[in-house]
Amino acid sequence: MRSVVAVSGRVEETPSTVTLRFPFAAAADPGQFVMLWIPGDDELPMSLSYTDGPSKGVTVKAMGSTSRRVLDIAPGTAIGIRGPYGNAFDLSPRRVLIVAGGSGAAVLAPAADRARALGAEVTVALGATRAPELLFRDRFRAMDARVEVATDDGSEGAKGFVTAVAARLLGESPFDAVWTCGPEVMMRKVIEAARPRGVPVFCSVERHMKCALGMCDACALGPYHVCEDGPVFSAEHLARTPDFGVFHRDSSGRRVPF
Amino acid sequence: MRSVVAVSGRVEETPSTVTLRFPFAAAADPGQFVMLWIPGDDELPMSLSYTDGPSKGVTVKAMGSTSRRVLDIAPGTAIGIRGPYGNAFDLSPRRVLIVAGGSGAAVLAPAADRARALGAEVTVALGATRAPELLFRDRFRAMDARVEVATDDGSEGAKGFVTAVAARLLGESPFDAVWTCGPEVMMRKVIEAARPRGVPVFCSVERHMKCALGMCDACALGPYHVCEDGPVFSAEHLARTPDFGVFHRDSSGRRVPF
Amino acid sequence: MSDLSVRLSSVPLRNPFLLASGIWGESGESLAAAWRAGAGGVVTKSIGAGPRPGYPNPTVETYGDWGMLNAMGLPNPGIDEYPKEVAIALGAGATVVGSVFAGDAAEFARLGERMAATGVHALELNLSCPHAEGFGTEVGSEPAAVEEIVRAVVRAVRVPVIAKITPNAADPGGLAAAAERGGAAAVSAINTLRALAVDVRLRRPVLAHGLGGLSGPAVKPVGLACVWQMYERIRVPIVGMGGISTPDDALEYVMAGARALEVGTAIAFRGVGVFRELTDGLARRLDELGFARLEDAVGAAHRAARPAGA
Amino acid sequence: MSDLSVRLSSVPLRNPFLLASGIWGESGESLAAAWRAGAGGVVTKSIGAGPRPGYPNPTVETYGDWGMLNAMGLPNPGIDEYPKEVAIALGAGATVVGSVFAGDAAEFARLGERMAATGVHALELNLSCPHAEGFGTEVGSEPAAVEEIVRAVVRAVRVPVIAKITPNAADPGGLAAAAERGGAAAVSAINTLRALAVDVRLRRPVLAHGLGGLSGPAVKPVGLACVWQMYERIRVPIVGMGGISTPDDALEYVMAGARALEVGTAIAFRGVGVFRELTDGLARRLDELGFARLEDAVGAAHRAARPAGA
Ligand SMILES: Cc1cc2nc3c(=O)[nH]c(=O)nc-3n(C[C@H](O)[C@H](O)[C@H](O)COP(=O)(O)OP(=O)(O)OC[C@H]3O[C@@H](n4cnc5c(N)ncnc54)[C@H](O)[C@@H]3O)c2cc1C
Ligand SMILES: Cc1cc2nc3c(=O)[nH]c(=O)nc-3n(C[C@H](O)[C@H](O)[C@H](O)COP(=O)(O)OP(=O)(O)OC[C@H]3O[C@@H](n4cnc5c(N)ncnc54)[C@H](O)[C@@H]3O)c2cc1C
Ligand SMILES: Cc1cc2nc3c(=O)[nH]c(=O)nc-3n(C[C@H](O)[C@H](O)[C@H](O)COP(=O)(O)O)c2cc1C
Ligand SMILES: Cc1cc2nc3c(=O)[nH]c(=O)nc-3n(C[C@H](O)[C@H](O)[C@H](O)COP(=O)(O)O)c2cc1C
Ligand code: FES
Ligand code: FES
Repeated sequence: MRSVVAVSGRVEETPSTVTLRFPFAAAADPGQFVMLWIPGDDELPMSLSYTDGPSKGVTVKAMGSTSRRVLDIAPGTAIGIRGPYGNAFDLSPRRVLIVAGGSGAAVLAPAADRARALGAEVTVALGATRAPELLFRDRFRAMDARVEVATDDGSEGAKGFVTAVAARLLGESPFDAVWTCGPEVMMRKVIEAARPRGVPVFCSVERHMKCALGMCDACALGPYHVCEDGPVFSAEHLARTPDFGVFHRDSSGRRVPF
Repeated sequence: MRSVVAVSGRVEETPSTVTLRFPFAAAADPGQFVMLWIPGDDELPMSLSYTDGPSKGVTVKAMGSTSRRVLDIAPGTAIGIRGPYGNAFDLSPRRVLIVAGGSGAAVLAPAADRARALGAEVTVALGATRAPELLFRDRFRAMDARVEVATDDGSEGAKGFVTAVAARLLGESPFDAVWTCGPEVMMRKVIEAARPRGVPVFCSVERHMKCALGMCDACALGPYHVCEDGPVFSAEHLARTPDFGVFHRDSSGRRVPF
Repeated sequence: MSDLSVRLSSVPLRNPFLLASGIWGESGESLAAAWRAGAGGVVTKSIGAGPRPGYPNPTVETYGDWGMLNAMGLPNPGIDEYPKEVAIALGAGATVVGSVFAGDAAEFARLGERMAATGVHALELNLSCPHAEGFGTEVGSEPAAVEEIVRAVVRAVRVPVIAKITPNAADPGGLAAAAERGGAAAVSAINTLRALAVDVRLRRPVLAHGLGGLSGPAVKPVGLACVWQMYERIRVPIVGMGGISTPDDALEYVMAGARALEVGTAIAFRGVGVFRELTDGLARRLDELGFARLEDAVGAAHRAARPAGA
Repeated sequence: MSDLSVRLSSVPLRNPFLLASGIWGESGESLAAAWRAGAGGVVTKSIGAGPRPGYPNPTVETYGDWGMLNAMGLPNPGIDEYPKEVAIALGAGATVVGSVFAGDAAEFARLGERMAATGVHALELNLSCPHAEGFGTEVGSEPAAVEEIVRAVVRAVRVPVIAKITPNAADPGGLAAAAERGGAAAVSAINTLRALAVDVRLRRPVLAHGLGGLSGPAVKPVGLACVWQMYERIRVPIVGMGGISTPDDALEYVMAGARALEVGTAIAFRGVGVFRELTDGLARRLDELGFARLEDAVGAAHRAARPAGA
């Protein structure tokens, strides 16, 4: 389902990250994404950071040229939305550890929201380069999740990688599942930290996307297509791909090492 | 809906008329027709003479080359059926006079069936060239309808046209509606006979048909299309056409006087 | 509500939605009925030199609510009989476009002249039926032939001549350009796409003629591409058609470059009431989108910037 | 259950359903996955001389469950990078057809040679992409050009060469005949139909590239007509495609003249499980209809008698 809608709200979440809200009636689950069309520019896959109700949202970090332009979109601007696509997080675990790096919190926040609403205990390890870039810290706190922070420069929380915080939390108390989204090297480390404890890890994975319909092969990840079989994959499934954490493909399908 | 089915039954109704039965699940009402495809030959509009249950039927009179070949179709032969198309008789009148000429009884018999089942009183004026050609006489009798017969040669019932019988019946007792099917001159006479008594007349009209979808214009009848607006028309509607009883159109759309 | 009236060359149309050729077009009463139902004008069935019965049935096959296959075989009463049908339509006040088909330029000119003499407001030349041997696409796929035919008819008549171009060609835009060179006042597109259906149980084509032409929503994207490419090649107005059944379909065609539109298969799928749905809906939609007049939206999609690399 | 194995020139296929070019064909793992899902073989993405990113998004638009519009722009990693993907597919045991595109005969021959060297079982020449400037339809609409390109590739390689013919032509059968004269071991058809979608609110084409290609059920009747016409013109086997998503669709193509089939858009609409649905369903259907082997049904619809006048 494709529709063209006017942006109804814009929130600067961090200096490099903006949330856009827009009317989009289709039902969606945390983990799913939409294709966000900036007319005259490009169309990008974006996880839904707000999945409930008729007003959905995406939270976009300035990366390349298009995403930078997304940050400047004013309310009222017409954008195209199609989706939602892909699978969703399994919300049944009772004790969840969320490990979010950078814009990864965008997809994990709505999952945390729903998990909390279902009565799960949610612990969040939230990482960023520096304190102002900590995405959705207050949103996680507001849902009564335990939030532990790491910044590269130590400006807030632990200095260093969020994976260290995650490893510590995994040691401290038992979890039924880990949900993570961020750079693939980060997610690999999370998988390694969880493996000895037998905690299943679910990663939201990004690949270049074009059709989002499981057809064009742009988002190939081993035998999977991220747009259709993902974007949420279990660590077991990822282990069956030669790609995860090793290479992704550019727009022409060439392998690009991480 | 088009389907290819095997003819499941064949009954010789009169020396020149055969009923073919075939499985066709779509719901149908008396008055409606199907397009009957004789593969390798042609496709002809045929009223349903059996409209109830999963086994439908058409009753075909030998006229031209194709209908003659229809008479030879053996059970088991594959035929194409699409439809049902067109409108149906309004079954609400309580006292119905049916006036059937030739193969016209094919479409009127199932209407009589349903009307009887709904408790209506049904009187039938049935005409044919000669006694063996009286179509569905026994079927009408079996449903406890009053049946009055006319044959051109007087071999059964009144000698002469069935319209004379109809006129007499209209004079004898009150009717809420007349349903008629047969040659257009016959139907015009029926309309004339019923007019002074104010009995509404409904005619099942035939025109050359191709698409049966209200598109190709082959079946044009004044501003109507018999396949879509008909085949059942009230006398009032027919009076609004310059065509009825005056001309029909051949396969190329030329007007052909009756 | 926005203004839907348009001018197709010298012919003013009360709205852009013409009845397409071959639908409800054999009888004058049907043409009049389409006009009364709200069509902006009516195009006649394509008329030839003599009566033609067309192909035997089956002549149509449908696909859900999105596609229609037909091979009628250009049945028509012939130009001697047809003037009385035109007279009925004109008598009802309809704006009438007379469609003709022929096998060569001379016959097109002769038929065009006879059709023009009936008083039609414009002519449409069927250069594009995909399944009639010796006519249609067979005479309309070469730019030189199209130009010659159009020129011959334009010389023979005073009414505007619309050339109906085939989509079954490598370069429909080139054919439209040829028609413009020949003096066409407008071009129309698309006719049906050459197509086939097979009945696997009967091991034979469904249509008696075998090959037929596809129409309806399925062909809208193809019709839009043709209109788009023509708009970039020619200056005369374009009459767009192929699968129009909603106001937004119509607006897509207009923004791709069409100034007037024809509606065919939608009449089978949605009934003749579709004309009112289209006119009411389009006027509302244009209004919503800020176009005071339909004419302002013609070709609007060509003025959008393309992303780099596209 | 009837025998579905067929021989496409010298290449035996375990069943007639090949993965169509451009679907799941950029990565070797995806090709292998389609093979494991039951495809009778896999056709690679069309590969060119160097890496090509393709057009910006949006690159696709869908119409209900019956149509798909795309303008990917022939993205591909280029012939230097691609052999490692082919190796993965071959390593999984797949029957692989290597698709290539180029701007002229010499480049086609060079690419064909490189692709053949990867060990593919056959080559498919993309002479038919409707929306890539300088490639596809632009080099594949003239019979002489098709013949020259095919001949050049046939001379350069030892594997069978399949020429993929455009439906965007006045006479696809003539193009197929040209490919046969050039030495093609088979022809395949159809590629997508040139098409367009406009977003009326944004007043612009939906796809970044503007024009794209239509595929899916909507184009099945057009594909069938192409295969039908080709079957009457050529003797080499035909690979039919365009909108195949059910066993009966497949059988229509077979009876129209196709010996093998490709399946593209159905993978988006129905998932890769469609390969098993197609093979199981077709084997059952052939059995029901009294065909012991798929090969016996090839062209069956051509052998039915036509009614007089059709
Ligand atoms: C399922 C999924 C969900 C995502 N969710 C979010 C989110 O919630 N928030 C967020 O900020 N970003 C998200 N992304 C990433 C986002 O789609 C873009 O990749 C990112 O915004 C950079 O785009 P750009 O054009 O500005 O960068 P570019 O200058 O084009 O390139 C920067 C990087 O982005 C990649 N990229 C560019 N285009 C695409 C594309 N069409 N698909 C995938 N990658 C692309 C390039 O390969 C490159 O590595 C998600 C990606 C996927 C696949
Ligand atoms: C709605 C409708 C219901 C009908 N119901 C019956 C029925 O129940 N029983 C029955 O025996 N007949 C019925 N007919 C008539 C039937 O369709 C044929 O017209 C008749 O069988 C003669 O066909 P033919 O090809 O043998 O004759 P032909 O040799 O072709 O011609 C004999 C006459 O039939 C007409 N005719 C031929 N083809 C068609 C066609 N496609 N559509 C309409 N008329 C055609 C010709 O104009 C001619 O007047 C019905 C017709 C219509 C329109
Ligand atoms: C049953 C039928 C008959 C047609 N006959 C003609 C015709 O005689 N002349 C002509 O130019 N086009 C003819 N066409 C083509 C239509 O005018 C139109 O170009 C095509 O159907 C696409 O429009 P649509 O999708 O709105 O139907 C016919 C189409 C149909 C479906
Ligand atoms: C997304 C997409 C990409 C395609 N890419 C190619 C390609 O690279 N080379 C090619 O020859 N055909 C390509 N095609 C055309 C298909 O191979 C096929 O000819 C067409 O889609 C019709 O089949 P379908 O209806 O089963 O999809 C592509 C089609 C689609 C939908
Ligand atoms: S984006 Fe096309 S297959 Fe996933
Ligand atoms: S049969 Fe075509 S309009 Fe009635």
